[in-house]
Amino acid sequence: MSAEYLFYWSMAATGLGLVLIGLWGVLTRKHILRIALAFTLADTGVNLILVWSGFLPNRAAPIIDSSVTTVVDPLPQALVLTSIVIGVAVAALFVVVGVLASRKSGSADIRHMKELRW
Amino acid sequence: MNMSLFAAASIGTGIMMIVAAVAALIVKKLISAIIIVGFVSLSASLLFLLMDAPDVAITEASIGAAISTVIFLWGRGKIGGEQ
Amino acid sequence: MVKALAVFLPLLGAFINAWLPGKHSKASRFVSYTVLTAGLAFVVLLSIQLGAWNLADLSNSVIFHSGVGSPPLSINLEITAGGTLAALAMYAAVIFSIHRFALHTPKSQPLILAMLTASLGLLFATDIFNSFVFLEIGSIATIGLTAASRCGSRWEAAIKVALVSGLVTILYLLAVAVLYRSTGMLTMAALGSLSGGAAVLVSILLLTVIVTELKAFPLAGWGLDFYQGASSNVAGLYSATWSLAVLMWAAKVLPLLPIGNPIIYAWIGAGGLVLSQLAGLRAGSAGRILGYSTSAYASLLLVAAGTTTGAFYTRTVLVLMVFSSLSKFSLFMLGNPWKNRGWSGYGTVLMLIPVLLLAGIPPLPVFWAKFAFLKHLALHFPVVFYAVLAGLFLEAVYLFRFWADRSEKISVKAFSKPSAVAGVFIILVAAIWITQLWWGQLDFSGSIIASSTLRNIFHALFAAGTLLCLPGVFKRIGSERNYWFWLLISGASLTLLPAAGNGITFYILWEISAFAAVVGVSKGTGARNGAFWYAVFASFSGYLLLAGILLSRGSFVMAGLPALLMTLAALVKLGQFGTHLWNVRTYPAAPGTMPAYLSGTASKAAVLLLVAVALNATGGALPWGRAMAWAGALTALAGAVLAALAPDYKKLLAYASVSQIGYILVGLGLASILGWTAALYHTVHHMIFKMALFLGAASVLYRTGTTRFNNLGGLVKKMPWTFAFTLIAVISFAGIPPLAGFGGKWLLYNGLVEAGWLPILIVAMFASVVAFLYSYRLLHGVFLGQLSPKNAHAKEAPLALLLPQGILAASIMVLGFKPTLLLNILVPALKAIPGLSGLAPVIQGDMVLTTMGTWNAWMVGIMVMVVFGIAFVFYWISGHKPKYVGQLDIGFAGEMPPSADEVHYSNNFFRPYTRALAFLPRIHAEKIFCGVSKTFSMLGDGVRMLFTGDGRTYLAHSLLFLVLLFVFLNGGM
Amino acid sequence: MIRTIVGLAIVLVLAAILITVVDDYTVPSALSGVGELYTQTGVEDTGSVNLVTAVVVAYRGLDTLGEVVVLFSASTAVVLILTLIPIGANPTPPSSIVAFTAGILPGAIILFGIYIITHGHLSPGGGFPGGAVVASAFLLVMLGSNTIPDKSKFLSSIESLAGLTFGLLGFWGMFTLGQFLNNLVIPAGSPGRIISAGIIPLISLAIGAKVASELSGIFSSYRKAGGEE
Repeated sequence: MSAEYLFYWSMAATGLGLVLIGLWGVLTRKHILRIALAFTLADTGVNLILVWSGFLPNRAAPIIDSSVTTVVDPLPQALVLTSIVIGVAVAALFVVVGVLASRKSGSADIRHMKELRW
Repeated sequence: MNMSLFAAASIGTGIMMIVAAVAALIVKKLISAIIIVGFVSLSASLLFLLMDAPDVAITEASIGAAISTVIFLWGRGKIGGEQ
Repeated sequence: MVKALAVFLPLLGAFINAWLPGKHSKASRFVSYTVLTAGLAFVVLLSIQLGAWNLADLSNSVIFHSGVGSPPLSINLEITAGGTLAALAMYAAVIFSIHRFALHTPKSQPLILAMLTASLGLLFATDIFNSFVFLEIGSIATIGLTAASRCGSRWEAAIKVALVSGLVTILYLLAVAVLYRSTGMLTMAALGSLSGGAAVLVSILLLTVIVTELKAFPLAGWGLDFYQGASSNVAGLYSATWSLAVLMWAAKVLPLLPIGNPIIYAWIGAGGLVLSQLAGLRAGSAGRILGYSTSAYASLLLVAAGTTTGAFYTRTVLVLMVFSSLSKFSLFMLGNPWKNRGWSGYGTVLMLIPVLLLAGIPPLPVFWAKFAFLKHLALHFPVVFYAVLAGLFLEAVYLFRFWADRSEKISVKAFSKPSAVAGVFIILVAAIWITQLWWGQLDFSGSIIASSTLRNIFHALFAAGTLLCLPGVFKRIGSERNYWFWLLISGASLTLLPAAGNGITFYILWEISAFAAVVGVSKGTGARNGAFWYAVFASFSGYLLLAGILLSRGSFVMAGLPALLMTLAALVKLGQFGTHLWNVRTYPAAPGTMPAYLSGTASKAAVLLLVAVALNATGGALPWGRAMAWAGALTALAGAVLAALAPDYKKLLAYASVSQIGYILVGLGLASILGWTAALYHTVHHMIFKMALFLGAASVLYRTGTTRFNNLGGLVKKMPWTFAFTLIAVISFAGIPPLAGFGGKWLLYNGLVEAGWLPILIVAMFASVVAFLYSYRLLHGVFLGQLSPKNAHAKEAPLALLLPQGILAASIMVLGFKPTLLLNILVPALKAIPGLSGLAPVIQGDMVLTTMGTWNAWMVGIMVMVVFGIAFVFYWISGHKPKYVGQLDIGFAGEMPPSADEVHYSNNFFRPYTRALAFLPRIHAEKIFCGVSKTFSMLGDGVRMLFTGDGRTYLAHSLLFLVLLFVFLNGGM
Repeated sequence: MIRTIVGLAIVLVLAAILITVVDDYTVPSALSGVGELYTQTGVEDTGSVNLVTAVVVAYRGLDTLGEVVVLFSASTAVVLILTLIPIGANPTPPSSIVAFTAGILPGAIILFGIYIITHGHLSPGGGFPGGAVVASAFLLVMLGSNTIPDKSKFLSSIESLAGLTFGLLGFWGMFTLGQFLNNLVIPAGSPGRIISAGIIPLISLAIGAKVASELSGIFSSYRKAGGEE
C-alpha cells in the first residue's frame, strides 16, 4: 500500500465514516438539535466524498495559470460549493422549525412529536 | 516524501474527525456537541485543502464552520437547556 | 426566449415580491398574477408549438440551453410536449389558489412562486445534480409553507418533511458522487452507461430516493403525516405543483436506472398498492385519506414504469398523474376544514367530480388512461393486474367514504364562484379532449346481444322505466334536492346499454349509469350513507366487470374465469343475497322516484349482463348455472323473510326486490328455453310491479312524510287510487292469478320440474309463501287498518306520481290477461339460441302449452274472478258490520296509551313469525360483511403499525428499503 | 437502547454494502469525462482562470441560480415563520470585548469579502464564500449592538435586486446567444485580469450580494425573534 493509495482512500473512508456516523445519529438521537447536528455531520461527509470523486493525487488546484496544467477535476468542487450552501440553508430552516416544534410539544424530544400518526 | 506527509495528515485528520463526530453525538452537553461539529467542519475544510479544493475549503470554513455553528447556537438558546 | 420565461418568470416574480413590503399586499398580488398569467401564456405557446394537444405523439421537445458550451459540459432543460401539459396544470393550480394564500399569509407568495419554479425546473431537468438543486428548493418551500400556515400540527408536519429531505439529500449526493466518479458525467443519460458495482449502488440509492420522494408504500409514512398535518391550502398546492413535479421527474428517471429488469418496479408498486390501500381503509382524517391516495398513484407510477415503455408509458403516466394531482388539489381546496360556511347543493357534485376522477370512473379522463393501462397489464402481467385492481378498488372505497363524510361540510365559497366554474370548465374541456383520443374504441354495432329481439326488449324496458320516473321528479319533500338531471343521465346511458358493441362500451355505459345514479341517490335526505354503499358496491361490481372484460380481450367471448368474474359482477349489482346490503341501504335513502328507478329499472342492467355473458361465452348455458339457481332460490327465500320482518315501507320493498331478483337468477340458471322465458318474463314483470310499488311508496312518503309502518295505516280512504294500483301490483307479484305474476311463476316451476331440480323448486315455492306474508303486511300496514291521526290531512297523490302508477297497473292487467303479447316475442327469440336446452313452450292463441301442462290466461283469470265474486257476494249478504274505532281508542284496556306508535297494530306485527323464523335472519349477511370488514380493518391496522409517527422511523424505513433492494438486486443478478 | 442497536445494525449493513459493492479500489491516474474537457477548454470557453468559478458561474450557472433560490427560499421561510410566530427570549447585552471587536473588524471583513467575491474568477473564492464572509461581518455588527436591527428595507432591497440582476443577466445571455446565463455576452478579455471572463465578475457580485443579504436576513430575524418578548 503506497502512501498515495493511503492518502487517496483515507479521504473516502473519512467521508464515508462521517456519513455513517451521521446516519446513526439521525436514527438514534432524540433531541431535535442533535438530529440536526447529525445531519450536518453526514452532509460534511458527503461533501468530502463528492470532492474526493474528482480528486487525483499529485495534481494542482483547478486554477490555471502558465505554470499549472494538470489539475484536479473542478466539477465536483463546484457541486460541493452548491451543496454546502444548500446544507446551511436547510440547517437554518430545520433549526427554526425544530425550535418551534419543540416549543409546541413542550420538549425537544422527537419522541414527543408523534401527534400525527395513523 | 511529500506524499507520505499528505497521507499522514489526511489519516490523522480523518481519525480525529471520526472520533469527534462520535463524540458530538454522545457527549452530554448540547453546546459541546455544537462546538465539536463546528470543529469537524473546520477539519473538513483542511481535508478539502489537501484535496486541492481551496474554493471549497474557504466556503466550508466560512459557511460550514462559522455560520452553521452560529445557527445551532441560536437554536440551543431558544430551545433552552439540554434534553 | 419563451422557454426561459415560461420556466423562470415565477422566479423573477418571487424576487420582486420579496422586495415589496408586506403591507402592500395588493401590489404583491398584482405582481404574482401578472407573472403567473404571463408564464401560463408562455407555457400555452410552448405546448402549441410542440403539438402537445395530440396525446398520441408526445415525443416533441425543445431544448433550453444554459451556461457555456453544450451538455455534458453545461446544463440544459428539455421542455417536452408532455411536460408542458403538466406545467399547465401547475400554473393553473397556483393561479387558482394564490389568492387564498394572499388572504392568510401574504408574505408567503415568494415561497409559492419559488415552489412553482422548482416544480417547473424538476419537470424539465435533464441533469442529475440540477434535479437535486430543484429537489432542495421544493423541500424548503414545502417546509416553509407548511410551517407558516395556520394549522395545529404544522410543526410536526414540517419536521417530518425536513427529516426526510435531509436523508434524501445524503443518499442523493452519494449517488451523484458514485455516478460522477464512474462515468465522468452527470446527465441523466449517463445513468445508462453505468456498470458493475457502481450501477448497483446508484440504482439502489436513487430508487430509494425516488420511492421516498414519491411517498410510495412502504416509504409513505412521512407523506401521510405531512398531508394530515399541513393546512389544506398548502397540501393542495403541494399536490398540484411539487408532488406532480416529483412524479413526472421520477417517471423520467426510473426507466434510465441501470436496474437490470424493471419488473422490480412493478412488484414494489403492486405490492405497495395493495398494502397501502388496506391501511388507507383505516385512515381517519381527510388529509390522510388523500395522502393514501397519493401513495396509490405513486405506486401506479412504479407499476407503469415496470411494465410499459415508450409513448404508451409517457401518455399513461402523464394523464394519470396530472389529473390525479389536479383532483387532489381541488379536493384539498374544497375540503378545507376551517372554511366551512355551510354548504350548497352543488357542493356534493363539485366534490364528487374529483373523487370520480381519482377513482377512474368513466367518462372522466383518468379512466381512459387507466383502462388502457389495465388492459396492457391484463394481457402481459396478470398477477400485477389483479393486485392493481384490488388496490384500486380499495382506494375507491375510502375515497367514496371521504366524499360521503366530507361533502356535507364543504362550501362552494371555498373556491370563488368564477374559479369553480372555470375549474369545472377546464376539466370538461380536458375530458372531451382526452376522450376523443380513445373515442374510436367505442362500438355501437350491437354485437354483445346478438338477438335484436332481446336487445329491443331491454331498450324498451330501460327507456320506459326512466320515462315513468320522470313525471314525479319534482315531487320532493323535505331537504331532498333536485336529482332529475342525474336520473336522466343514468337512464339515458342504461337505454344505450344493450346497443354496446364491445366490452369497453358496455363498461363505460354501465359505470356512467351507476355513478350518475349515485349522485342522484346522494340528493336524498340523509342519503350520504346510502349513496356511499351504492358507490362501493357499484365500484366493486364495476371492477369485477372490468376484470372480466379485460381478461377476455376487451370483449365478452371468453368462457371460464372472465365469464365467472362478469357473472359475479352481475350478481353484486343485482343484490344477490350477501351483497344485498347495498340495496336495502340505498333504496330507502334515495329521494323521490329514484328508488323506483333503481329497483325497477337499473337493476335490470345486471340481467342484461348475465344474458350477454351467457350468450357470448357459452351460447346460453353457464357452467355454474345450477349454483346460480341455488343462490337465486336462497336469495328469494332470505329476501322474503327479511322483507316480512322489515319495519319500513321502503325497506320492505327493497328486501322484496332482493327476493324477486332471486327468481330471475333461478330462471337464468336453468339454461333451458323454459327457464329463460320465465326469467325474462319475470324481468319485465318485476320492472313493472316494482316500479308501481315504489312509486306508490313515493306517493305515500310525499303525502305523509314517513315510511315507517308504525306511522302509517288506513290510507285507503285518503289515497284510494294509490291503494288500488298498489293492490294490483301486490296481487300480481304474490303470483295470484289472473294478474301477470302468476304466469312467471308458472313458467318457472314448469322449468324446474322439467329440469328435475326439485329441491330448488321447494325452496322457491316456500319463498312464494313467505311473499304472501310481506305482501299482506304491506297492504295492511300502509293502507288498511286505522288511520294514524298524524295523517289525517293526507290526500291523494299528485297526478305526476299517480299517472305512471296507473300506466304500470294497466300494463299488469294487460300482461296478466294477454301474456302471449310478450311470450310471442320472447319465445321465438329464445328458441334461436343454440345453447339453451329443453323444449320451448308452445303458444296457441291465448294458450301456452308446455310438456307439463297448459296455461290459458283468459280462462284462469275468469275462473278466479268468478270465485272471488262468489266469495264477495257471500261476505256482502252475511251483513257483517265492523265497528270502526280510532287508533287511540283502547280505553277498555284500562290503560293510557303511551303513544300512537306503540299501540299501532303494526308494531311487532310479525312477532310470532319473528320467533319462529329467528334462525334465518340470524345468519344474515350483515354478520358476514362485518367479519369481512373487520378482517380488512385488522389487516389495515397491521400495515399501518409501520407508521409510528416518529420521524426517525421513516428514515429507518428508507434505509431498510435500501438494504432490501440491495439484497434483492444482488440475489437477482 | 434497542433503537441504538438497530440503528447501529442498519448503519453497519449499509457500510458493508457500500464497501462490498465498490469494485474498483485503485487510484485513478487521469481525469475522465467532462472533468478533462473542463481543464482543456475551460479557460478558453469562459475566460475564467479559476475553473471552479467557471463551472459554478458559467457552465453550470443554472445550478447556481437554483442554489441562490434555495437560499432565498430558506431565508424567506425563516423570516416568514419568525415574523408570524414571535418566540421570546432574553437578549443578552454584548460583552465589552465583543462590542469592541464589533466596532473595528466589520469594515475590514467586508472589504475582504468583497475581494473574495470579485476575484472569484482569478483565485479561490467567489460569490458564496465572499457573501458568507460579508454576512459574518453583519453578524458581528449585530452581536455588538444593543438595538435589534430589523430585516430592513435595505437588506431586502439588496436581496431582491441581486436576485433580479442574476435573473436578468441570465436572460441577457438567452437574448443574445440563445443560452441562459452565458457569460460571454461581453468579450471575455484576457484571462488572468481582473476585468475579464465576460460577466462572471458581475454574476459573482450578484451571487455574493444575494448570499450576504440572505444570510444576514436569517441572522436578523433570529435576532429579532430573540428580542421580542
